[in-house]
Amino acid sequence: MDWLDLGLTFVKTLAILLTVVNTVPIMSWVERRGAALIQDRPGPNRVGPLGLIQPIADFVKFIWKEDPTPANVSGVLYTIAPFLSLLPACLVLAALPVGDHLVVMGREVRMQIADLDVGLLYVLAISSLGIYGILFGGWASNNKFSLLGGLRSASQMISYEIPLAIAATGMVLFYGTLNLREIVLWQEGTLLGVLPRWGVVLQPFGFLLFLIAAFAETNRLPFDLPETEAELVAGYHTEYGSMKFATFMMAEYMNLTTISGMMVTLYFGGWHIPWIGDSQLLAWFGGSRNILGLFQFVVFFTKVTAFLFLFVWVRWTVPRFRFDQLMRLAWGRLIPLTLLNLVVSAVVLYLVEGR
Amino acid sequence: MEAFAPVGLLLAIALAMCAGILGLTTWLGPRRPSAAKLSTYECGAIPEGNARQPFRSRFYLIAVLFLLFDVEAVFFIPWALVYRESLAEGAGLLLAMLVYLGFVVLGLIYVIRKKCLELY
Amino acid sequence: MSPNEWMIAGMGIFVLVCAVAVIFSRSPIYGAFGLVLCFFGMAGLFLAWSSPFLAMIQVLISTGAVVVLFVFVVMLLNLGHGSGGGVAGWVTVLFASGGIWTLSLVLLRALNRSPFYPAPSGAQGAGGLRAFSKLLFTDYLWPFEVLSVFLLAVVVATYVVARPEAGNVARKENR
Amino acid sequence: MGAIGTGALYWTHYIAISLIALGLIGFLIRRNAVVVLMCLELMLQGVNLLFLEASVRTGTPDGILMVVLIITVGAAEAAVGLGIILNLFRLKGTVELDAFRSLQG
Repeated sequence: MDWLDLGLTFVKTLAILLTVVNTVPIMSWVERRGAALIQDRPGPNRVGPLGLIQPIADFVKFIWKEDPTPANVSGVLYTIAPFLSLLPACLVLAALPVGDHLVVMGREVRMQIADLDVGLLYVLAISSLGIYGILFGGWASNNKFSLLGGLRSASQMISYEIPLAIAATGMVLFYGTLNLREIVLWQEGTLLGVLPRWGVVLQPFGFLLFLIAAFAETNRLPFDLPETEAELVAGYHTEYGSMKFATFMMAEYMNLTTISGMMVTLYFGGWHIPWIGDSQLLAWFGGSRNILGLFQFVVFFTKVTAFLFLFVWVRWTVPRFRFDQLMRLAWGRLIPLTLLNLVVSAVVLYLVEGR
Repeated sequence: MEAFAPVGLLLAIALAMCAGILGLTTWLGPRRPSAAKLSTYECGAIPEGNARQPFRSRFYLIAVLFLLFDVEAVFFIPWALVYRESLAEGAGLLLAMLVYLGFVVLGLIYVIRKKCLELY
Repeated sequence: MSPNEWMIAGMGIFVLVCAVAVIFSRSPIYGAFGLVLCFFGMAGLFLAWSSPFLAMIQVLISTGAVVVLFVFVVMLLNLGHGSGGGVAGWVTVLFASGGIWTLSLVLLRALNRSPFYPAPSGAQGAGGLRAFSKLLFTDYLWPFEVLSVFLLAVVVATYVVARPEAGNVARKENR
Repeated sequence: MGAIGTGALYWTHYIAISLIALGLIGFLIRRNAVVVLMCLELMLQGVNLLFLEASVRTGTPDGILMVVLIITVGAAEAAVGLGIILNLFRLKGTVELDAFRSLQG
């Protein structure tokens, strides 16, 4: 690890982290405009053209606002709880493959923060840590509503983590590796000549289950019950003032981007375009790796934005689940279906490839 | 161990970012505490009693069942990794997993039949 | 010393400090938080011993499920504030720590003498995830099957132990 | 990862043994049942570390498999243990272990 490699890794980590951190204000703007579009009203258009400066105005407001710490609150856990949910949201990025590789100063730089050969297991493990921010946040604010909201939100997130893990394992059955970069490389080319070799083509039903579990993991509507205004006075972050509340929101939006990134990597072929292979693209770009890398970066993030808009679109069209419907859907429907999906793919693989 | 060096770097940068946010708010935010602001928020009603009534043990059951089924879900990962190569020597691994899965599904049926997840 | 040994030394001290924090935590919630940090240190130690699969299993199950269960129980039984439980009388403390200190010394001496610790061989790591999976499904297939029966028994046991409707069998008030 | 330096090989089992000792001390000293179970988990972690070191020294993956089994059984043990603590709380309204001295029900 000589100094140039260290410098390049540092720049690469900073670049990917800042890209995802910048999606948070953009996402809040897209969410407001998307909601306005769906409800046929203008949405934020006062601050700057089309309300584009609105997110920055929000950020400044959150920074300058007073941050009241209620009296009988256990100090240490109260202040670090929002950061306990922001840290895992940042750490999950490490395994996300954003592109193939660039050639910088004669060095081949992978467009991925860390090329782990247990990449998928790393993502599952770190995303299971987001629960602590909610639990400690709910508990430390010493408020009946936030305690119950914290418990319900945590039970929802843990119940939907199992189908998420089993659906992802269903895909590992075909890929045969946990390294996210190899998974994306496997998805290049075509299947039976016509369809692209993407995960969604191999297991469309598995993708649907992963999508539902992803909605629940990020507490997005229709799984929004624990933190709704109507039910529990904004659930676990009732007692949180300005910036700490914004940190919870930031963690949620970052989780949204990373889980969309995971869906793109596992099911929609990461940085590939359906029918055109990388070598073909390289020839078109006159053999320069960096332009190809940039192009792959753009392709990856357009797919992620498509998923982000799907999240916003569903949020304003689908009603909210009650808590027991939520639990019954997770334990009664989703887990058996993901197990079924696993068995069916195993049997199909045996019939196709077994002796 | 070398592959996880950038993860440590990312953790350091994320910690610096969190410290920056916390520092910025405590430095810039005004501090004018007043009794109304410091009491717990109960949609305006006066908060009475301790916030800690014991809740029913349904939440405990959910957490335990999550722990047990999470442990079972983890054992699918090594199986899924090795399954495709093992197809060359016949369906041994498939049968092994079907037996394992049978008991997992048995546990799931028990959980659903006993209605221990039907919350209020 | 190679960066690897720095990692082992650093993580080892971090784990021991968190273990002491768990033991002398004033309330169970801070004990659970200390346990989370301790398990993170353990995951770092597993990484330093170049087995990333174990580190991820540790983070996924131990930190992500077991300690969550501890926090759930502490929240459910509202043990959090101020009811730390404290430490037993100083006599027990003296005997406990003295006895265990000598026990660990004897254990260390035995361990250092056993053939298991010859001159330190340049260990080349214990093989990654694939070696583990092949071993699991060839030599250790039988324990793998028994494991699902065992977990089924635990599911039934926890339901019987924590049955919701048996809630007020012997509550303090109505006795 | 290449060969692990000779120095490190001596440290890890010191860390493991002291973890087991600390867990045992906490197990005996503390009064709160939940903290006692946490100390039990600490002892299991010490044992895991010893198994991992053994597997790395002998270069066979058996130790890693043993650690995964220990983590699984430890998780099941914590689940049932906390269930029993829940019932103790229902019975006596407190989790202090001193309240449960009488032998009859």
